[in-house]
Amino acid sequence: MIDFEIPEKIAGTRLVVETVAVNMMRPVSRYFDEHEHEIPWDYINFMHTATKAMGGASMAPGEGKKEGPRFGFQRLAVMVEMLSWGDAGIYLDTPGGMLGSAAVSATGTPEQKERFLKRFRGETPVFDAMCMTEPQCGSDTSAIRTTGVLDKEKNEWVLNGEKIFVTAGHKAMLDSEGFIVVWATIDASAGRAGMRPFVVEAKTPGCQVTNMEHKLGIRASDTVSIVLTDCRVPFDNILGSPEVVTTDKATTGFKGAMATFDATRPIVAAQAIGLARATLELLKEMLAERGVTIRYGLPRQKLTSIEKDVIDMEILLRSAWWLVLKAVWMMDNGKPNSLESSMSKVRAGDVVNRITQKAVEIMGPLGYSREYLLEKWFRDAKISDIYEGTGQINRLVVARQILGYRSSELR
Amino acid sequence: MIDFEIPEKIAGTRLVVETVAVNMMRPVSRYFDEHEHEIPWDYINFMHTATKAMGGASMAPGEGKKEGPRFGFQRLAVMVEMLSWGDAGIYLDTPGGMLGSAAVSATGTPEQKERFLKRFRGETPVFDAMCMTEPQCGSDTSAIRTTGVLDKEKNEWVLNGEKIFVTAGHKAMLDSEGFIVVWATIDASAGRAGMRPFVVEAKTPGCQVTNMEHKLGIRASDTVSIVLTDCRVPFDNILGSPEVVTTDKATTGFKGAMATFDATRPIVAAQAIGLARATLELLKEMLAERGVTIRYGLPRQKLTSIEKDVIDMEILLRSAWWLVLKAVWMMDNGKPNSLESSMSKVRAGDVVNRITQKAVEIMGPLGYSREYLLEKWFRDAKISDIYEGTGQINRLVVARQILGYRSSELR
Amino acid sequence: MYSFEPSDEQKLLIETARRYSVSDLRKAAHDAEEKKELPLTLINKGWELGILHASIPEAYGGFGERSTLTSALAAEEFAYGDLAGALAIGTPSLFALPILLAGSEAQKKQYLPPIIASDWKPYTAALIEPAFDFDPNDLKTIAKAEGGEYILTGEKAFVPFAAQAEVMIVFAKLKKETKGFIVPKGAAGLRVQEEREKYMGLNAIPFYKVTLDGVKVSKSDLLPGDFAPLLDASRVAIAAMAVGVAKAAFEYARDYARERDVFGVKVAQKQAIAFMLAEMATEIEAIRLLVWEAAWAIDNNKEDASQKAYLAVTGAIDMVMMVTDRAVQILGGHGYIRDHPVELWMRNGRGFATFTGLAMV
Amino acid sequence: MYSFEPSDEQKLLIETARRYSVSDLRKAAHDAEEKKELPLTLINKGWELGILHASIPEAYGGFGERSTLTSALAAEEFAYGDLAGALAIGTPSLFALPILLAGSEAQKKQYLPPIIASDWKPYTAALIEPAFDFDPNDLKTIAKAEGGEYILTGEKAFVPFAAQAEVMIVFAKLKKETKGFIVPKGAAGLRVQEEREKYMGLNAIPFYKVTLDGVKVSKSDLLPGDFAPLLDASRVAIAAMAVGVAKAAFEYARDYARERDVFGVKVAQKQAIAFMLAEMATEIEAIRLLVWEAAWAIDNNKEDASQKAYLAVTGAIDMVMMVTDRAVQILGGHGYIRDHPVELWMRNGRGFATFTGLAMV
Repeated sequence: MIDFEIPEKIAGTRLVVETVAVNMMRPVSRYFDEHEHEIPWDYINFMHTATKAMGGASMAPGEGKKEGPRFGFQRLAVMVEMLSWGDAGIYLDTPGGMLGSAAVSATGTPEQKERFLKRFRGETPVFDAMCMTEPQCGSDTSAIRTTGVLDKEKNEWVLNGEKIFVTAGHKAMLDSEGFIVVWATIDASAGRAGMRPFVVEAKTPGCQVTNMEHKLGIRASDTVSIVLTDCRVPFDNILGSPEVVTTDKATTGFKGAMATFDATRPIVAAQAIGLARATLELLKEMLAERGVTIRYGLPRQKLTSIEKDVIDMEILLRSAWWLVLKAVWMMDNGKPNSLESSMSKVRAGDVVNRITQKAVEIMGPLGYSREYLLEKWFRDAKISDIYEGTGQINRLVVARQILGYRSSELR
Repeated sequence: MIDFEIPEKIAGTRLVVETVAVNMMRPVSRYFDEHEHEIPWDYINFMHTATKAMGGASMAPGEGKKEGPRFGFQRLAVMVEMLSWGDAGIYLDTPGGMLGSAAVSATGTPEQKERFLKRFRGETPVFDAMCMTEPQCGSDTSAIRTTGVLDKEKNEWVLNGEKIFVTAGHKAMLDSEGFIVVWATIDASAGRAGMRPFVVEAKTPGCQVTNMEHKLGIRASDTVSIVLTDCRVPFDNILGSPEVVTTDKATTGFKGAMATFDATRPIVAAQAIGLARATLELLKEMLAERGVTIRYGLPRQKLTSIEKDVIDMEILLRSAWWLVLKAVWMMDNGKPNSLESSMSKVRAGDVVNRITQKAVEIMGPLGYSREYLLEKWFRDAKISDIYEGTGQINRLVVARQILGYRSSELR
Repeated sequence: MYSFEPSDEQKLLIETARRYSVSDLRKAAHDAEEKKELPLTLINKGWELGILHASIPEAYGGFGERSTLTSALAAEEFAYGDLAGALAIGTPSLFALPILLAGSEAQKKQYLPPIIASDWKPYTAALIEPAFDFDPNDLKTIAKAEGGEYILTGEKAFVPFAAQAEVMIVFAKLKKETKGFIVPKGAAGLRVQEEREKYMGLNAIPFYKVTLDGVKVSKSDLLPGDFAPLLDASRVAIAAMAVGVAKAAFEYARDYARERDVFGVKVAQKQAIAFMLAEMATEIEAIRLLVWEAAWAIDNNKEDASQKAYLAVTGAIDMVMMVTDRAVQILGGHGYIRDHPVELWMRNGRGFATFTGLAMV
Repeated sequence: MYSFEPSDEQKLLIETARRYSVSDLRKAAHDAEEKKELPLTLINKGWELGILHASIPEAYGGFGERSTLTSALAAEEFAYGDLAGALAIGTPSLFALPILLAGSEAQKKQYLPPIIASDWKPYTAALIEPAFDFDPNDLKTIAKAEGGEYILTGEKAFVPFAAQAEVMIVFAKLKKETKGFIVPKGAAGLRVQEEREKYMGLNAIPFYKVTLDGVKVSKSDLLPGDFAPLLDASRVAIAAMAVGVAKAAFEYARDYARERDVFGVKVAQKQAIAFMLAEMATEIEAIRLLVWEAAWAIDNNKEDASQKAYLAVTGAIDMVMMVTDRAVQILGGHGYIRDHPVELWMRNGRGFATFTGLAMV
């Protein structure tokens, strides 16, 4: 039965998160944009305490009860949308498991989950991060060069390589007792089948944060490079099997990452939507203050240029949001959602850029000025079409799904 | 010295052609759209007489004098733009050398030029046509399967194969003593290097017009299929060398066609521009009659939606037209123009579709009605982004040029 | 609670509608367009699927309760087969649904049962006017109250089956509001233009210009209810049909691209084409959800249902133009000839900008 | 007679400008933006290329005759290196060209020679106002004639070097027309806001809000001439600079895509990327021709020069946004960090929608 009503439980959460966004994020948005690399501890500590008080270690959906309707990813999407509406950069500083934990949850043993994830339930906020990209590879994760070699004597993995564009890596490794999940190859000859995620905990010798990027937007979030030089981790820090099986289709090691994407892409899309909604709302507000209101219902021939733009923005925003919700709803209901997940990312990435770009243009000198947040959101928005798969990569994924092609058939 | 002033000589021609467009084309536009496969003989005969009176056999640039500024292709582009402004379908019925003659001019011997082209100077209008596409190949001309085999005994070429989407093929082969130029392979193992154009004259046995297409638009122009069954033509009907040379880069046989494209693409683009201009002018006229005038000079924030659309159309139209003129100006001045030629086609194909699609939308029920020509032009427009290389093929050509890639490097 | 899955009942309806749509409507579409006529048996077969019947309460001869969403799902399926067919089947709804939604009890009792009981018959409605900036909320056809009657004056275009219909609803501006009036065939001052109107698409349906030159309508033939729900229902219907047409064009282009060779691979293996298809699929799905949301909002009496219906149809207008245009482009030369259906879908695609008023769910 | 080739003289200028632009401006751009300051020596070096000087007749100390087209060619080249640098070098033109084009003989004699004779100095002009719908032809800053003087009242934004300039031109609405007024530093009622304005881009240039609270200007400080040619000159300048920025972004993205590997080939060998680049190149070239046409129309006193300038800048605004956005996209994560210049170009790219008034040729 098709239903567009927000579940009551999520509506409640949404209200709470909105309060956070309004009171803890918006007032400091500009400050943390202008003070790159400073850390919004007030927000972080508050979120840590609040999440703990609500009985969780992170916002991510737990295993939960198996009966009755499940809302986990829907709730997460709604929360992320609202936090990103508050501030897309600060949102990325939310403590508790993010992408790294997702990998542990998806592919770790019960022992690993306990060992790595319990830290999020502690007294102080802790962060994790995912290390995938390398200097020579962007979207092409099959080109990963970081190696994991087993030292059988000491029963340790020795990691070597360099990772870039690690979101929250600084906070995970230097500002908290967190960890990173490093993708490395344990058998270069096996291609993707030889790839495995390794957990590297904060303060592990041989693991160094080497560079903090200066970025166009989302400046409240740290993006670092990490160099692994003979970095040793215990044998049990490998996620998934240490055996490499190469069958015809086997990219087993890689499967984990891909499954994670189906869950995380709509969340990144939700983030884009939150930012787009913030922009559209502020735009309408600023216009209304200046006597411009939008007349819905008229034929286009009677609209002003601004009205047409705003109405088109509403269409983009709402339709993209429903794509996101459909993708997470499928996730919650155990339906395969690779297509919908990538569709939502494609469209949300487009939408947030079109909306923020148009909003800045419409508001003229006010749009371009740092007195208002529109210009910041324009800058923040662009990352949505780049990380967690660029718009191009996600179009490829969508195309493969609708055409029934394997990646070898459509490159 | 950069100059945007139309050369006086061309301006004069343009005025003459405008008269033709207004008086001989527009009044019968709707009739020939509604009576598909009828032939606008009045226009054809008039153009034949007029061209002869002006001392030429066709509108195409002749060899001309070598000194002083050359205007041939600029004049042609301006004429074609205006004729297509009159009617894009009827324009394609213009007698005298079109694409087939262009191939003869580009690659034929003096003897061949005389033998094949003199018919255009006769008493009655004559047509030619180019046969490239085959049922199994669209843009991919390297997949041509039509064969040309030399019968050494009789010193004749024997052609076998099927060609589709032959513009004006009916008029060339059945309605006049014209000819078609058929691309066939004389050595399938040599790929493109083995391809050659052959002239097949009207009434040649074994050459049959098998099908006349019913089309979305440009219905005044015939598009036919041609089947060659043991069709014999004299040895001398081959254009270019009968020897196949395969060197590393050799696609010599193909070169002719490609060189022709550099000349013809801007002409097809000019055609698109004429249609786009007609549309924009009629749109503005219809709006003005209904009290809507366009206020230039205002910031977008003060424009109506229609004003913004119309202004954007003007920008598209004018900028595309200058691309066309630049491409033909380069042609006239002996500058290599593959890049500009394809750019002009890419943009003109886009522009004419965007303009006609928007114009129909803006005029609402009037735009959609067959009482006005807007809906016809919407239909006529679409071919511009398809024939003489689709928008996609031309983007490929542009991309290869700007990237310095050979076709093997960017497919 | 969010859900994006039709109910079992709806799924059944979708399947039934699609079967008819693919086996009957789609097959007849090309000839119908070229011959400018839909076979009546074909229309009747679609009529008998009972989409309208399911919207009419038992009290008036129907067997259901109106669900905008369910009807929208069916509308998408019908249009997926052929838009002209879908509109023709639904033409009686243009008369029946305004009666149901805005009519008096007496009007409902008089008109609904015979419509439902009989075979398909051309009841119709006249909303669209021949103006570039036609605005359903600001009609140029005027109704004036005069001595217990209404006098209608104005010009209508794009009225399906106007010459064939025994009775139609004419929408006119009464004071500042759009109102529906029941006008029988042959009313004095009512003129249905003899020659059919010609449009770029939908040639299988007979459309007529209708002029009203002081047509007198009795008080009891005014539909007392509001126009807004009618407009919403039409916008949702048209938007749903746009999704159907777009889906047809997308699938056809996708299959063509998967079949056809170019440069040694399949057309669909070229990124430029594959990306176009990916964007088409994404756009269709996005707008479909918007249409569903609007239909759901109507069914659940949401305050902003009208705005949602407006956004849905506005989005659908652009979406279907983009998708059908690209479908032609992907087929290249083959897209341009009338042997393939994509050129018809592109002509229909552009028409959606003016179709509001031609369908209602 | 059509020609699309710059003269030999112009080619020389283009080359000179490009050499400076690439070796000096481009190299300094990143640090200038981050440190929010352009080195004066850098600006001076650009100033010494004499673009403005060539526009000023010998009678006023220059060595040329104004050619909008030639100056536009130079503007494109400068902006190709760095937009902030290009604008800073040209800031004195914001004062000098209005004097030249709309000033009285006395004004020209008084102001032009010293500007030309000296090193670069921050003469400036105040046109833009802090309103979303800022319209240069309908200013909110008002000039009132009062007893042989003019009283200026209003608020200006985006005034480059306002705090440093000894004198500026303030544009205000006199009756229904926009007119320029010469206002010296320290005039009573003139307030230059202390803190610099902050914008998304162009941080290397000090911009200020300027308020005019009944500033009195003598009759002789009114520029008698029309505003239209000044606006045209600004629109062409901004449009030309947009082309320069777009070209920089396009080339950078093209080279990156040609260098970088992905899935075993170069990024540029992917159709999706190659097509983006092809469209960027086409769009840039198309708009460049529009800019040239407008400049040519101005130089040749064509009637519709104003309309052409308007079309050029309007087209350029969309073009440069599209191109710079795509450049960032093609670089992916690398495009998002400030180590590469494309993110700055994208910030500049969006700004062009509001830059009219910041340059003049």
